[in-house]
Amino acid sequence: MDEQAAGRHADDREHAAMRLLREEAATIVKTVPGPVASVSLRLGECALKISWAAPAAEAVPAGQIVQTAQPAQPVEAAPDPSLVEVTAPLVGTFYMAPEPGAPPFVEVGDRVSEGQTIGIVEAMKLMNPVKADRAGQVAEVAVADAEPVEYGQVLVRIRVDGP
Amino acid sequence: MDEQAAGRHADDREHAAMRLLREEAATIVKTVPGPVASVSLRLGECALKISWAAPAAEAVPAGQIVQTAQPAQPVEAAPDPSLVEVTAPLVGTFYMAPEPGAPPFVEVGDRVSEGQTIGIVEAMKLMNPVKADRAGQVAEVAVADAEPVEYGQVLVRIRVDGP
Amino acid sequence: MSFRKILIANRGEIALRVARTCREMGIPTVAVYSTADRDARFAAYADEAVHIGPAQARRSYLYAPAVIEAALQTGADAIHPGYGFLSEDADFARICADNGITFIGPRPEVMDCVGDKARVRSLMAEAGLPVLPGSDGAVASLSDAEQVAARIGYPVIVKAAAGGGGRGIEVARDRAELKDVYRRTTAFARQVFGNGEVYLERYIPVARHVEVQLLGDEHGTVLHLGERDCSLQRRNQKLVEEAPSPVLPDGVRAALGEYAVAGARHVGYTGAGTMEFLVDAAGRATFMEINARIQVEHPVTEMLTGVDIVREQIRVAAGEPLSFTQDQVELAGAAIECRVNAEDPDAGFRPTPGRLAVFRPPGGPGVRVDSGFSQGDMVPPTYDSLIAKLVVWAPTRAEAIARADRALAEFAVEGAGVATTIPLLRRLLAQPEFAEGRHTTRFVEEFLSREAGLRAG
Amino acid sequence: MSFRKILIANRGEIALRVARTCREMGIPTVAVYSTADRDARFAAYADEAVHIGPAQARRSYLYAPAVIEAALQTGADAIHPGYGFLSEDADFARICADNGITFIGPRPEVMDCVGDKARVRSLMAEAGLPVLPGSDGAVASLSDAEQVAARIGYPVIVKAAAGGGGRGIEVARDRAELKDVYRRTTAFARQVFGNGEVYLERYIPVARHVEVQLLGDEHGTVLHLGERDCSLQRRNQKLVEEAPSPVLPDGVRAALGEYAVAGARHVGYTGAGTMEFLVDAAGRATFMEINARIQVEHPVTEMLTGVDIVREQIRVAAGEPLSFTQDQVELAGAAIECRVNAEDPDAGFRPTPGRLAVFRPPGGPGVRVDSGFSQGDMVPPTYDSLIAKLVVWAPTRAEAIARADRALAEFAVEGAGVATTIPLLRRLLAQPEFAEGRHTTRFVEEFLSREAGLRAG
Repeated sequence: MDEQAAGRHADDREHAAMRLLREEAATIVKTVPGPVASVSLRLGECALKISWAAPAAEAVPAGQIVQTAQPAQPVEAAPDPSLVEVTAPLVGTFYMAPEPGAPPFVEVGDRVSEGQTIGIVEAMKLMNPVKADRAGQVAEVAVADAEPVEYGQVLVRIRVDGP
Repeated sequence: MDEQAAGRHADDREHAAMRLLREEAATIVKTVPGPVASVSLRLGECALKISWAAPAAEAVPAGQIVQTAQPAQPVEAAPDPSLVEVTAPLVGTFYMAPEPGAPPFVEVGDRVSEGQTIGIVEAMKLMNPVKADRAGQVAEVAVADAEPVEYGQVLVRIRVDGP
Repeated sequence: MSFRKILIANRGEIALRVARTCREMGIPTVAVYSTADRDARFAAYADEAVHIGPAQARRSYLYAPAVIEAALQTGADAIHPGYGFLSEDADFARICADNGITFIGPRPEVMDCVGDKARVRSLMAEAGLPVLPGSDGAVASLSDAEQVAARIGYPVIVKAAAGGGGRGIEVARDRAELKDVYRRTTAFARQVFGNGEVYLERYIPVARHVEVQLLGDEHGTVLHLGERDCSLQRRNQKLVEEAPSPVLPDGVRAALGEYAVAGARHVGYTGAGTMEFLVDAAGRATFMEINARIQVEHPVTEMLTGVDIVREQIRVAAGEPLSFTQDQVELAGAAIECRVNAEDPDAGFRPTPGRLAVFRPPGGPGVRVDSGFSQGDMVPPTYDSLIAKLVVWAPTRAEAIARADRALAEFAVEGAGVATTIPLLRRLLAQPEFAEGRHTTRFVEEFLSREAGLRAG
Repeated sequence: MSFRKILIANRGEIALRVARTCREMGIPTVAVYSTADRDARFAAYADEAVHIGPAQARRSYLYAPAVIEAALQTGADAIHPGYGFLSEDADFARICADNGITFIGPRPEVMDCVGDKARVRSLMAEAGLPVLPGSDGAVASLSDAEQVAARIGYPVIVKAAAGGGGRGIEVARDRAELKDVYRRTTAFARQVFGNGEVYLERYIPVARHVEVQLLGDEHGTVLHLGERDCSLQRRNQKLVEEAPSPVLPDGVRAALGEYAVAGARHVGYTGAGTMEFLVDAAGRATFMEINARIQVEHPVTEMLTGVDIVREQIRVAAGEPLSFTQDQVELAGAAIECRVNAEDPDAGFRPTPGRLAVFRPPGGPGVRVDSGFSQGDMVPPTYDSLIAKLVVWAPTRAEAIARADRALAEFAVEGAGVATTIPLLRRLLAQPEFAEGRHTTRFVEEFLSREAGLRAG
């Protein structure tokens, strides 16, 4: 590979990396509300920093995401990647057990297999079983029995089995 | 490859990288709403920083672009510090000469002393002489004779004597 | 009595519109929102907000169980459905009743009846309203349709009985066309409305679309708030609505009001609704359909009469009488609504969702803006493209047109990839056909092809 | 005839307000702006804009030669002065005439006459209007003032003859106080208005401030558009204005209209103006003064009547007749204006200029917003602190109050260091005294000390 081609290649790589950063920035900016105060990208070790302006006393979406090179790790609100959420598929009432007095479908510490029912969301007198997407161990039951839940609300967190 | 050519080559690469950053900046600025307060680019390891006029910030979105590559060059046309402007003290009509047919108060190339009349602004039939604040040489007469002028409009530019 | 809490089963500007009146009445509100609307202004505006489903309307705004559950969870004792979505769904109204929730709209039986466009046509003829020659109810088959067409004469218009909003409608110029049109409309109606029934009417090619605003209460009062002229439309989608109609002879205006009230009484209509008429070149009006909900363009009538139609809807649903009589209704001046859509008229009216980097609505005298957005908001690609309704009022129609143009010029909407109908609206308002009130429902299409011709030429 | 081009010799919301009507009338506009307003919305809105001077009003908006030159340069054949600045300056009106420019306002002689508060008082008494017992014109000396006070009885109010807008006014409770008050008011009047003359009137401690909107043309028509009640004020600065007045007996309302028209006719008034009355606890009205200009609060009357007062001003100045008669004026419903100022009521109403990071005016039914600002704009520290006028209309006063509160709650104004009167306005509207219309011109101060007491206690 001659020098010129190498230079072009490096340019292309920089180009691609920069595009990646920019797309990341655009995605983050779109998903977090509020006026952006600053964006900074760096190519060196791959960095990206976005600050939002705080228009008011409201909780500031302090969406700061920093990616630093090799094993890119999101720093902010780094949700444990081994924890997956099982969310409510619709608005309704969450039940931990198939019927009053019966033992709960799952409890913290239980192992669950993929497709196993972890609870029920009742809407309009219809019982909608909620199933685990992944196998693992129940780390948290986030909603109390017979509580109203919204669409997308986290019901249970499962620590999935390692790779 | 001789040294000069190598230097030029490096310059070209820097140039390209800088163009890349500039283009990135332009793209990001377009995708995020709000007035940009500052943009800074760096070549070292390729950095780019954009700030939006924070709601809190009082600063006018002064669209400041800072490039800190080796030969640091301000891109914005920096006004020549040796040129001072003489502006209209009020709205009216600018006259270059004390009366029709008379020779003009000043012409390009003339030397003027501090306090010397460089023209007249007529408002409501009152003749308001306009004086040079600084001594120097007339570099430009920016308004034609008998033209209407606004408050603050540049009438004459004077290249002031060096320090 | 009034309501303890009202759930607003809608989104965007109409959800905000309803919430505003609820606030003025001192009634707490619940918003329901889909994932696409989690940052929407209407959701933040309400006293409470419930996330009811993902972006797809079918699984959120159209999904009755989610809406009902949200009402039960929050203790709302009434649901305002806005327009579109569940607003004309009689089954939803029944489910509300089954759950002890007041549906703010007509009774379910009345919704059923006016929702069947073929049936309501017969009912209105019975009540003495003029209807176009056509089939008596839905046609049973193609040969039935051919017989009706032969009787009333071509061209005929074939309409889905369960349709509405200009969808499921086609014109057949002769028997050969009718065959195809019949097949297409029945298939479309079956697929989209779940009911393949169609009916036939004589087709009037050049006409005006005029609708009368109705209000009825449970104490036997039915009254009207005058008409709106919605002739400036493109492919049955309204762009500009105004009141009063600039072409209606006074006699016809009075007759339309009387027809509308008589027809509404005949079906026991309560709440707010609209009766649509077609007015031909000779000024003859014929009944078209009843819309059993608040209309997008209701602010035109509010500007002209000073009546808050949403307030009256809520009062009536709570069993209260209407707060005024027909004699007290005064129609003053002229009002015009312009629909500002995030669409690109130069690209076939393609929706242009995106973030509103600049959104500066106009102000000053005689201007009302209803919008679900503010600067910095995202217009999602998921729903309709209406971003604001600009409504103006002035003492005369000419002044109202000048005011609309002034306000449209002031209206700054900018964003990456966002185009709006504002420039087109200004050009349409500037046409002599509009100024003179000569435009029919076909005018926008004629104007657009005229413009395209100029560009090509 | 109409004007070729109108120069607007003002800034902020009123400059924009006038430009809006000019646009609707198809008349090009020229804005003049100071250095502090170079990015202001009104300057960008006009068809042309001329930079006339530095931030200080004395060298820009109040500097007649600059304004006249700007008009001559741009070919404007009329000047609308708005309110404040040069609007009540008869000399400026004369200079306009000398330069072939129409001043949009009353004739200079009439401005002279109504600008002399002592003289106009006598003229109005002559025209049969009730005036308070007081001096016959200006008093010549302290001893003269003492004699008048002895005759009419203490407390007396001492007013600058050339004053206006609540400045140069003081109350004296006895002879000892009168000595100081006389000295202070004459000194103040000499310094601020360039004319030290003062006059005396009996002081009514508890009263309502009611003003009648007048319009007169050059064809002998003078009519009124009903009254506005401006009793909610702090230190003579109005905070909230409404129409109709909630306390005026119908007989007094009719009488005020007749007085206003009679008084205006007596001085040959043309254009728009306001006649101020004081109404005491017993419902007795007495003449106070005439304001020879458009008022800040004119939109209240526009909402109630549908009349565009600026349009009528322009018509009349162009020699045209008013576009309607007294019989055609209908006063419908209730309107309320709230002045949103960039001031901190918790810090002695200190102005709080700054950049408006968020500026989201309310919308929906019955809401009008007049503002010279939009999101991102800077409120300069140089001029008055009015950032928006929020005006609402509803069929009844109770509904208008609820609507004003709803709209104030929606009105988002934020910025570093920026405080507004919005929270105070909401608290004031919520007081039973206001709801019941029992508030007098002293109510705001009473309310503020009551609040301060609660905080302290």
